[in-house]
Amino acid sequence: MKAMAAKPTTAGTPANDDIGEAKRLALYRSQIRLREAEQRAFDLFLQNLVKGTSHLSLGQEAVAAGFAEAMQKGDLSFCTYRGHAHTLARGVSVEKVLGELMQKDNGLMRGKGGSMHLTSEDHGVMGSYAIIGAHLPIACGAAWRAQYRGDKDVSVCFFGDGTTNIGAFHEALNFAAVWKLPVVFVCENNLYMEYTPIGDVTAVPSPAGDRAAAYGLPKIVIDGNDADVVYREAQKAFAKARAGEGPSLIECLTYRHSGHSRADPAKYRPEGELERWKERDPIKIYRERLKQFGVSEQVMAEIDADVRREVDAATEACKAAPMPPTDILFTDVYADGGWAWRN
Amino acid sequence: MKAMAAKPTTAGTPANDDIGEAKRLALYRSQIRLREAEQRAFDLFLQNLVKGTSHLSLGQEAVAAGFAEAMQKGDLSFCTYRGHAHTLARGVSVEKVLGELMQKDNGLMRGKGGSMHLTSEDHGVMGSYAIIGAHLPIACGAAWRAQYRGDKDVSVCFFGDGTTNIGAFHEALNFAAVWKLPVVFVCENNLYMEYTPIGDVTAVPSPAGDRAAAYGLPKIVIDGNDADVVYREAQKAFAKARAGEGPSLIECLTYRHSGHSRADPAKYRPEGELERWKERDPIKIYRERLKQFGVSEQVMAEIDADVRREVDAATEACKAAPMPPTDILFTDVYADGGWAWRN
Amino acid sequence: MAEISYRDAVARGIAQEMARDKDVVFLGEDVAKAGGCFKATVGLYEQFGPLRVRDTPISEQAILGAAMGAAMTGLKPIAEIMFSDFIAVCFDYIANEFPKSRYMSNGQTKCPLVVRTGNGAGSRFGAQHSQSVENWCMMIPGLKVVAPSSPRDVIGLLAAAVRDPDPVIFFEHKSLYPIKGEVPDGEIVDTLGTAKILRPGTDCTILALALMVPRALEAAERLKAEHGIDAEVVDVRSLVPLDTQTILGSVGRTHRLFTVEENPRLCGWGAEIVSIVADEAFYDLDGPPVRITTPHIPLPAADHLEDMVLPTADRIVETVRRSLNS
Amino acid sequence: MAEISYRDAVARGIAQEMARDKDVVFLGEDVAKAGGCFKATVGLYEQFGPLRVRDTPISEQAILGAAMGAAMTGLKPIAEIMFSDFIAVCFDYIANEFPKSRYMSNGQTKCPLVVRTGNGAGSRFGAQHSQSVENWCMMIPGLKVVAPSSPRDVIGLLAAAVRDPDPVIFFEHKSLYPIKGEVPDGEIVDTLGTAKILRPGTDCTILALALMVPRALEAAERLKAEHGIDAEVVDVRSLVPLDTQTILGSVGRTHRLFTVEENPRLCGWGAEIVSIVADEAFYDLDGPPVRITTPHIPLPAADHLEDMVLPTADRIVETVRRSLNS
Ligand SMILES: Cc1ncc(C[n+]2csc(CCOP(=O)(O)OP(=O)(O)O)c2C)c(N)n1
Ligand SMILES: Cc1ncc(C[n+]2csc(CCOP(=O)(O)OP(=O)(O)O)c2C)c(N)n1
Ligand SMILES: [Mg+2]
Ligand SMILES: [Mg+2]
Repeated sequence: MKAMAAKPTTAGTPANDDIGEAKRLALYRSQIRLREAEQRAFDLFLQNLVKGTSHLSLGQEAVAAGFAEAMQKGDLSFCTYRGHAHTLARGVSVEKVLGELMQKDNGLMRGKGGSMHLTSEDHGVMGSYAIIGAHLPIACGAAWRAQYRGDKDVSVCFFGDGTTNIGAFHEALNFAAVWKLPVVFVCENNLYMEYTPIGDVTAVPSPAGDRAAAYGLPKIVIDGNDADVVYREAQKAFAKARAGEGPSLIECLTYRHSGHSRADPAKYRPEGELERWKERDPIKIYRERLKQFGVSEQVMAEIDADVRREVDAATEACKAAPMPPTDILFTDVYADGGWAWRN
Repeated sequence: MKAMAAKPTTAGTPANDDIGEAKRLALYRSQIRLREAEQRAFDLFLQNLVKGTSHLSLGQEAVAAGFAEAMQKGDLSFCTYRGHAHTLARGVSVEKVLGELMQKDNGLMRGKGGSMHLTSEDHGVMGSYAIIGAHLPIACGAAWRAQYRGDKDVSVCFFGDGTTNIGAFHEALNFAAVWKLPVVFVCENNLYMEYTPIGDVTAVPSPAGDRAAAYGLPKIVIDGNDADVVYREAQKAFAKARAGEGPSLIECLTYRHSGHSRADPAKYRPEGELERWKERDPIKIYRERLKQFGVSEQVMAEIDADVRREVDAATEACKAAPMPPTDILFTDVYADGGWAWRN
Repeated sequence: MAEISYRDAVARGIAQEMARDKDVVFLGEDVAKAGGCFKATVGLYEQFGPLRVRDTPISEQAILGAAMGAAMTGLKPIAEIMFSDFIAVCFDYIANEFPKSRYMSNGQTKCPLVVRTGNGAGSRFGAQHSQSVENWCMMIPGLKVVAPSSPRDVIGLLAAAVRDPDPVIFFEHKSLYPIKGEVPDGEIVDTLGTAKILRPGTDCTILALALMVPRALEAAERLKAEHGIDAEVVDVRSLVPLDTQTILGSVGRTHRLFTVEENPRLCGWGAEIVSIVADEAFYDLDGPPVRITTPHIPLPAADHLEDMVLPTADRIVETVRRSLNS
Repeated sequence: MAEISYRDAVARGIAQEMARDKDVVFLGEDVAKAGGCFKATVGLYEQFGPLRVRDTPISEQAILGAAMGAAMTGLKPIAEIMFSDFIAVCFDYIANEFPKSRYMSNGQTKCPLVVRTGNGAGSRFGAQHSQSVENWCMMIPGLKVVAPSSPRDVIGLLAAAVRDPDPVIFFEHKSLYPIKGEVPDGEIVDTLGTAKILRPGTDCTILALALMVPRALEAAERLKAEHGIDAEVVDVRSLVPLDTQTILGSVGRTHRLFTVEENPRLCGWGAEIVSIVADEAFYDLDGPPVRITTPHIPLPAADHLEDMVLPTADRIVETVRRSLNS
């Protein structure tokens, strides 16, 4: 709600374009792609083709796109069960993500992990973790490896507002700060844990921002619905990390348009809240931004159509794809490829 | 070290004596008693009569005495493995504490718990916990009961500087703040976790103080070697808790004269550190304080002698006491008094 | 008598106890205003109000720690851990605090609380939201551990757990929430530590728990109809206290033992019971005691894969038949 | 050949591996400058420097999480959890993260790390610092679990654990730290998943682990000398992978099985092995397989009480003798 008041903080003009048209179009494309893919996931769920659970981040695309576009190849993403967008934003194909949601053999993990555990190491997506807070220390470890070896990659760890209240958050932030690790913690504050407003269960107004000082870090709370704002902040944090100056904690104010998970009709929202946030839909904001910078409707429409083609093709491929074969049940428990716990 | 610089912040005169002679003598007596009892425990250890481990808080007596003297009957203490002083300060007899350290039948828990788990519910000592951080949430629960029932007691939870880096600390502080629980968290910053300086592993200079804001609480860092300072701060925090205004987090700067545990010769201290802190020995400070307020050497000597009599008698009683009988091995696993897990 | 779901039985059980005793309080994530992530606690907040039914932060250690502190000082808290897999983030309370404080304090400390948690597979949630972890608790001295298989048992055992003076871990099976069963009117209070012979039989004993109970019953019917094997089916219900009398008694009559558990293979409750029987009733046994378990692998998400790894009626029938005929 | 202590073997094993492979790094509380709370890692900081041997905050979740992240991305971390009881505060990594990531990711993720921890009783530390918790790990699919009983095995199995591409939980027994044993010069690398027959025998098989191994050996000598019973003693060494061939082979020869474990009674490794043997070697057994365990209670602090609850050579002798003569 507080974020509602905030206007986009940087309504740039072509004159002060620090981001540049190519990157802007990439940010736009990415957001559209996340939106279309997740919207499709929802449609497929309504058709009973998505199995298990799934957690959409419709409305939160600017965070995923803004960070991913600021990352370099080799940078590492650590996501949660609400990880479709972050996974897609690193370049994983829509087919592989939808395939996993539909538990088909073409899925990213061939149905073994499911929607909460999307992983694509080839794209730097080092896993999606479904135990709240668990991946923050893990991201520290990856950053430690970079520090130890002198590698220049950054580990980026995404999580929600509710996650700031669990012990692992605290341990990871202190650990990263003391060891000056190249890790960036990104809190997507979408105002709710599952169904409970974050303010009801948190001692401070900014669940991440107001905790930063406890780890010697500056308070950073940004408009998470403006991809440019996100992109710029990400760049700053990554530069700091690569320079060996340690971690950042960035709170992005945003909102999920959908329920917490597929089972949730989100009846707990106060009336009008969703509508107000939809006025600040990141895609709406970004279309206006592009217009400001002189990008034509036609260019946008072409991107939209292009994305739709990917999503449509992916949908067809997933529908046609076979179920995973049952022999994968017993593979990859251990590094030898098998599961033998005895001789 | 930082604390070294701080002079006693309140060198009162009889004119502004908010504490009063009776309480001052009680504070003195308590500190002497803790000192003598723990010193005796150390002697007994050298004689091989203390078994298992033990963690002394020689040098930290002002914290235990200051808080305990501010407590009312019914207030609850939650301690750590370094809990002898807090237990004694609530009025538990020296015999029962030494008896437990010597694992005799007259021990507080008849040798079943050992030195790390001193518990005396009759005195409001609700246990000593040996897993770092575990008792902070437990203290919240006791405070929740008080809040729910409208009881006016306060739960007081003691822990060390190193404990501020574990997850349970964070969860408990947030929980207590959100629920506005009548709980007082007391961090005894003695500059070290076991052997590692707290500054080496903590992102902020004041491990508790600099975290308070993360829970919407004021930063309170006090001289933990001055029992008057401690006593006054405790009173304030208890009043706040009883008024329904929620938790406090108080960091007390202090120093342990002994090693971390009986096994530790404390070689990791920088040269001169111990000596500098001994100049600020809480008992030395308090003797001077009493003199300022016109208490005669003779009164102090009588208290000293009195305490010594208790400690000597306790020592003899413990030496004479039998070992615990073996039939207690199988009692009090369950509330029915037994241990049957099957029929 | 009314037919209600296992899910609704949870709320009814809690309500029965909260109405009876105002020391019973309830806390957990999203349990109050939202009625719980599985909708198993709908209505409690409205009925008992915000002081007794409380939403918490995502802080499982604080939830269990707070429950313990409240229990030590006079309340009888019920704490929800949403998915039993999350016991791993607050395991210190389960393993080191709840079960040891009374003993360490030589009987001074009490800990009458209940931890309710959604256990088990079948929802295609993947490896971190589908585990059966009752053995994580059974192996810890000082706890009590219960896992009901029917709406009636949910109410009766939950009431018994709340009234019990010791810490009880109460495993609700997520895949049983929608199933329905007959429940008598009025107060229901059962007894911890009692197994139930659900189907008497003479040829072998099949022990099962929670979701495995209906599968064992189905298997027994098919064993009889298709193979003429008359299996006795025992719902273990309570792992601690364990009703070894009923179990040993049954094996003493049937001379063959099969356990059906959802736990992964190693160190499950099946291993414990088989070991007890092998030791104490060795000469009663006419053949090897056999455990039917989930294989020792993490759980896959995909529906047909998940279905393949849990013990099924088919697998029970096949295992028993083959074992008895060999 | 030199005689060194189990304690010094730990440092030597770590040093051997760190010298070999610069991807091996080591972290934990007070492990670096102070050389560890049990002085088992003295000298490593001096030898390998502050980048490879690191002191951490009291943050067990951060320690294990960091180890995992480093392992996933190319290092081979060794993490110390000071007392194995503290596994309870970081159990999520043990139960839900380390062992499941490779499977859930369909083989993309690796996790080659070692968690070393001080396990077991005998130091009069009381209920929260004395437990044997190898079963907390054995029951989780996807881990490997090792517990050496001698200085030589400490080095060899630690080296094997570090070189192993999977997460290994390495239980050092606190009461064994001072004991000494012969250790060959030069590199020592053993093999995970191999049990060792330490004393061949014909009348029964006694399986033991860690501190129980010397007790089982002493019992076997006394059984022979005092009762003419010739017991085979097997050091299980590795719970996962489990060397069932050696175990079943031994029982196949001796026809009687005893397990000696420090775990509390329920769901220990003894239960698992007894269940395997009862199922797969039922007709080899001439009498009931018997578990000798610590009773299912929290551990008391007092020395003579603690001594009474752990299995002793006396108790092993008595149990075996009575069981074989009955
Ligand atoms: C340890 C743990 N506790 C509880 C849950 C159940 N849970 C899943 S998502 C969620 C809410 C998380 O809220 P937040 O961090 O704000 O992320 P969001 O879902 O809003 O993206 C909860 C409580 C969990 N997965 N893990
Ligand atoms: C979860 C856990 N981790 C580690 C330990 C081992 N340990 C015991 S005391 C201690 C140091 C605690 O430091 P601090 O909180 O400053 O308290 P102090 O001992 O200085 O009073 C440590 C690491 C423990 N008991 N529990
Ligand atoms: Mg949220
Ligand atoms: Mg300290």
